[in-house]
Amino acid sequence: MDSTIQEKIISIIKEKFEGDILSIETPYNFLTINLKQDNIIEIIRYLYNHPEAKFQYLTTVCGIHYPDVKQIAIMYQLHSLTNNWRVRLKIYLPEENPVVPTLTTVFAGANWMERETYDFFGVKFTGHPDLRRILNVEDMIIHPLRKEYPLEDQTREDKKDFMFGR
Amino acid sequence: MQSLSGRSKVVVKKEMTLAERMYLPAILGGVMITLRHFFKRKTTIKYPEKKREFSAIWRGHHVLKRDEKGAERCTACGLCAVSCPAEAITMTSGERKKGEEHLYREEKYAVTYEINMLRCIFCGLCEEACPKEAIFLTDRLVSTDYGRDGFIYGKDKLVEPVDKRIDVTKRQTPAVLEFKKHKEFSHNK
Amino acid sequence: MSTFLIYKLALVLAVFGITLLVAMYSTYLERKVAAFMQDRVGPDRAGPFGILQPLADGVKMFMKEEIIPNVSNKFLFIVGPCIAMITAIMAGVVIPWGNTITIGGETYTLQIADINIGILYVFGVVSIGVYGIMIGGWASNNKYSLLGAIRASAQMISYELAMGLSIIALIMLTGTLSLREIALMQGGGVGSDWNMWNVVYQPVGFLMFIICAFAECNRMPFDLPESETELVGGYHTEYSSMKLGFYLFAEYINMFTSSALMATLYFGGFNFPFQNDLGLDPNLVTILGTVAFFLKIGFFIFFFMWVRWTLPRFRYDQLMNLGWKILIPLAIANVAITGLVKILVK
Amino acid sequence: MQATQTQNTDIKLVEKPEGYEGAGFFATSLDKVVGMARKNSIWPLPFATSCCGIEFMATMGAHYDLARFGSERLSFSPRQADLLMVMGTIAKKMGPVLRQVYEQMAEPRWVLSVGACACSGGIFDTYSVLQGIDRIIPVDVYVPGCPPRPEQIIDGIMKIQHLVETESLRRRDSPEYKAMLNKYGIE
Amino acid sequence: MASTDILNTPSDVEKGYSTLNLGPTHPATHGIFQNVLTMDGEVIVKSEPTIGYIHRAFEKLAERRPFYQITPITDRMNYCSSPINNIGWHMTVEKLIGADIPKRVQYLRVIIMELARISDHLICNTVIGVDTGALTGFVYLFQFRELIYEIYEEICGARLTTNIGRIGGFERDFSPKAWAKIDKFLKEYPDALKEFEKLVMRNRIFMDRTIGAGPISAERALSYSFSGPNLRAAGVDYDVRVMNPYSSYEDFDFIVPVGTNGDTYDRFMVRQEEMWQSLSIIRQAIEKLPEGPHHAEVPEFYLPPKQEVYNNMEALIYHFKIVMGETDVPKGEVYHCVEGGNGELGFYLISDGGRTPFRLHLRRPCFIYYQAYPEMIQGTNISDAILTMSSMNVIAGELDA
Repeated sequence: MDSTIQEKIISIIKEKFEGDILSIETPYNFLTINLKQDNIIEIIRYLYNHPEAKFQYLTTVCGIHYPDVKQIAIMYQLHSLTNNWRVRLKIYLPEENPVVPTLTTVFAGANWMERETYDFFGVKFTGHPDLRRILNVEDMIIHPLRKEYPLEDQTREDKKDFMFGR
Repeated sequence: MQSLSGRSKVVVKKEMTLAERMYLPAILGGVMITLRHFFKRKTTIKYPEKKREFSAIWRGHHVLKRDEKGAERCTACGLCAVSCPAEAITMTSGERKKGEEHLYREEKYAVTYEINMLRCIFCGLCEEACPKEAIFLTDRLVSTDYGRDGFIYGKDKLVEPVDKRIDVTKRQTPAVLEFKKHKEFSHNK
Repeated sequence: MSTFLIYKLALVLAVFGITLLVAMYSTYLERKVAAFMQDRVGPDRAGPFGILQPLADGVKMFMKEEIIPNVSNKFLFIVGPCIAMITAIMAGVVIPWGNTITIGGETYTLQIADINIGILYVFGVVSIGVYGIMIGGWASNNKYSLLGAIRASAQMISYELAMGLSIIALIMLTGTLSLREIALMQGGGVGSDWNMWNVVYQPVGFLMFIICAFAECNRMPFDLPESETELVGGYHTEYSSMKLGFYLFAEYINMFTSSALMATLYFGGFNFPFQNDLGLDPNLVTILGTVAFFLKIGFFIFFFMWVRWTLPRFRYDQLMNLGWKILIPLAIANVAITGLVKILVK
Repeated sequence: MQATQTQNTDIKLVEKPEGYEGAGFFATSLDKVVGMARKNSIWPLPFATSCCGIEFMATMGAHYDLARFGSERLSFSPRQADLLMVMGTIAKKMGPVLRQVYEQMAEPRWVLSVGACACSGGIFDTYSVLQGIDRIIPVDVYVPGCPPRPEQIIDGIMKIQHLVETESLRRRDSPEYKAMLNKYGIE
Repeated sequence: MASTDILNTPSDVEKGYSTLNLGPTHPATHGIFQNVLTMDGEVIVKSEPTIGYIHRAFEKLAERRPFYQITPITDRMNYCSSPINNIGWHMTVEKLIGADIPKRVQYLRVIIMELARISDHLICNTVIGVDTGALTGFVYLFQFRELIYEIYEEICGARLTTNIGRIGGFERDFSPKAWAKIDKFLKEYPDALKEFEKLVMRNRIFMDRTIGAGPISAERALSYSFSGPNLRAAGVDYDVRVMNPYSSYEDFDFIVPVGTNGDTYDRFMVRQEEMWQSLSIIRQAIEKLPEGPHHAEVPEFYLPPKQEVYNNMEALIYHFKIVMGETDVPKGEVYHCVEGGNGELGFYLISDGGRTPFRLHLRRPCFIYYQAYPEMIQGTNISDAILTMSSMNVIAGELDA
């Protein structure tokens, strides 16, 4: 995606939500906009309805845990199919109590993506119709993709930890 | 919605012709196909009696190679264990003692070398990681068994017998095979 | 009188045994046919060519643990498969397996009972068979079974109608309900007396009959009551061991019976072409006729399997559509046309 | 012939006279016949959850043809199955389901654990994966590989056949067997 | 097959609704999903899907494995077409490290990926047949899947979970035997595919079963973030190969088949046509295939040749570094997507310069579109629900991560 298009997308967002932009990066030529968390849904809806941008396809939603800064980022990746533009929006939530409004009001497909994010990171999406664990068992108490939790199954017997440097 | 690719084509035709509506022509066509197959030669390979040809580079049962003189090549560097995504390989290394030169090629060798065959996913990464031409996967199959204890293969099952060498030359690149002919390299001595 | 009794008893036993044997080997045949149509070889490790496969299955099923679910109605759970099995076997009584044999001046008919309403009898008995499925499915107290049972009963009712109607046209032609008489009427065939098989006069009727026979036997493409991928096992989901065996067996026996019925009604029964022109001993002709009859049955059984391994299955509502909206009107039209033609020919 | 024989002996087994018990003497011929029969009529329940399930499809396909072993009749209802083939990863969420299926099966029942995931968890040494199904149900034969070649699956089935053939008819009533099940907390 | 009554609310009971538990071990769920259906007779009123029955924590696992060890994990995602996952992952890492991939490698990858696409669609379409009861077509076409397996086997040494290729290219060039097998496949497969089409495609029973079963409109499909054949069946011709060409897909001429209203028949036909297109792409790739090396020059990631390792100290050190995962990886975020068997398969990789990814998020098309399933089957009956599921080609491994 060349830089004129990127600037165009940025200007479209700046038109209405300039105050929400924290920073803009383009790692590997992929427009990434870091945003404040407050208006995220309005911004996405605005991009959805914008007559030129038409970001009407939600590619994916995921969480990222940054233990150093004690934050959990939510990444929304949007795709404007008619223009073939892609944009990545990121917001940062505190680690202890991450809360963000749900995107299911804009995209029906956000439902399970948010449930997965809840399951993995414990992010609470307010207004979500059915915020339960999706992949893990219901009675699990941890949110396993946070960095502090171990990957391994602790009950296995055929591997000895000292051999693998754990 | 407008076309995104500019080369789309609708491939579905849902209206049925009269003949298709009547069921029978299509059914007749179908039964003729199955009847033709009824008399065709069968593709089945009767397994235990006849074996299907494996590719020369099939990733099956591991082997720990010996060199030409019969000494074990493995030097217990641990690269295979590190590269194993399933963490199925464990080993302990030991120093070669005097008088064991005919047994072990390098000064260090694997005292125990175990592969947990139930964990192993036969990805071939250990073979790639080995810098000493010691471990290879072969086109043999790991056999099934009744209990789970027998599946931790130690050196007894992994090291090739001196008198029954396992040929792995087909897995090696032509460049390596060419290189192996040159005795001036220390690796080939 | 006593010889008569002994003879009948022997015949009953023979028919019973043959039915079971044929049903047993139908399972083997089915597996082989399926395999061959799919470029495979099928069972070949139990005995030579896998010929002992059905025995193995039978013994295994006998020795398998019986499970009667706690939540089921135990009495009905057992009664279900029994009804299915008994009715399936009973239908064979009126089938004329062959013409008469004369031994020592006495004439024996190769039929257990020549009831003059043979066709009606078959219909009656077969429609009881569905109760076996229904009862079993209901008694299992499993929703998949129940769905299967409901499907089975709905399917039976709708297709029995079409089947009955398709036969009425045939009966109008023959003027009798006795299977033996119908078979005898088609005697001769190509040869001295030109009595064609009924299929020539009633091709549409035959087509409908065979479709309905598929439906009655719960065979593909009408195997909705079991439909493995939808209802797991349908009505027999909860059954294990020999009770399951009874259900599976009943299906094959039904297949055998309906093949026999089709052969009798439309394909000349125990008659074969040129039978009266060869100048053979009548007894020999009878025996050959029986052999011909079984060959015809064999072909139909093969046909059943052939179609099964070719076609996809209907959906429930489509099945009903086919039954009520296509087959029944067609059958009525067939009756009307047959009647018209009959009047005109007269 | 065989069938009638077994039926007869079956009846005898029920009314077996006292003093003629003992594994070696009386039941051997019956054991043999039943073993032979069972061996050739193993109806598997394919508990296929992932990759190995696709290899199982290949085993059912024309090249390998599991039907040759009399095992092409899949019973998806556990009541009718003889062999539980666990193919693929069993997550901890799936564990209770697997166990329930095992409990629903009618005796005699065997379990074939196909593939690294089912046998030991394989590459997935993670918080959500059961590290081997033998933690919740008894396993008779293990088939290594990820996924195993169809040849190996067939080998596994033949191993099962061998077990089936040599099993005494009384094994399932024996206290040892009950104790084994109790160890897994079944029944 | 125990049935649960957990969802029967009193009002449902009053209306005469019943609950049916479809799964997790139901024969038609191909893997394991549970759907608790509320039924009015055989008509589905609502359904409640439960997934996660083979959740294997791919994303967490990837955080603990060096880059090259993640390939075997991706194998097990969509195991019907694992080479696409493998190569997608390689391309993601190559994007991260900025490797320049030779044309020959790109073309070889196209060949492999299209073979994988055929094998994926082949399973899906024949399984629709199996679920309607026609097992035979499945067995016919599966013989050709075996041929594809043989090709894989010649190239990488495994049948299903291939671990094909390496970061930077292929572990070895295609052998003459592999080429011969590809030729054989290209020669024999079209006839078999035609035969399969004759067997089911215009058979009224099959058409009646599939037309109108589980439809979804283009808008809903987009709202649910559908991709791949399922989206195309609804009439939107979004194909990553065309929109964001990777691995030189822009060099090939192929059409993007679309359907009309996204029902099962549409999905079937779109997949069917895609197989034909894949065959044509493979032919084009073989025709245009340039000469050259089978891997890129990325000494930090692609293992040096073995004879060097055996003999040359520098190569040995590199070898050690790569295997230990201690080569320098740039920091950064990269998203790469490929057109997998089921749609846009995306890899969102964050690297902090360490030995392993800091975070790897997998955009798994199955996971995303399976959530539309309750909506698609509402008001249909159970037979349609099963066909819809198999025609959506939900792969449990991909769904549950």
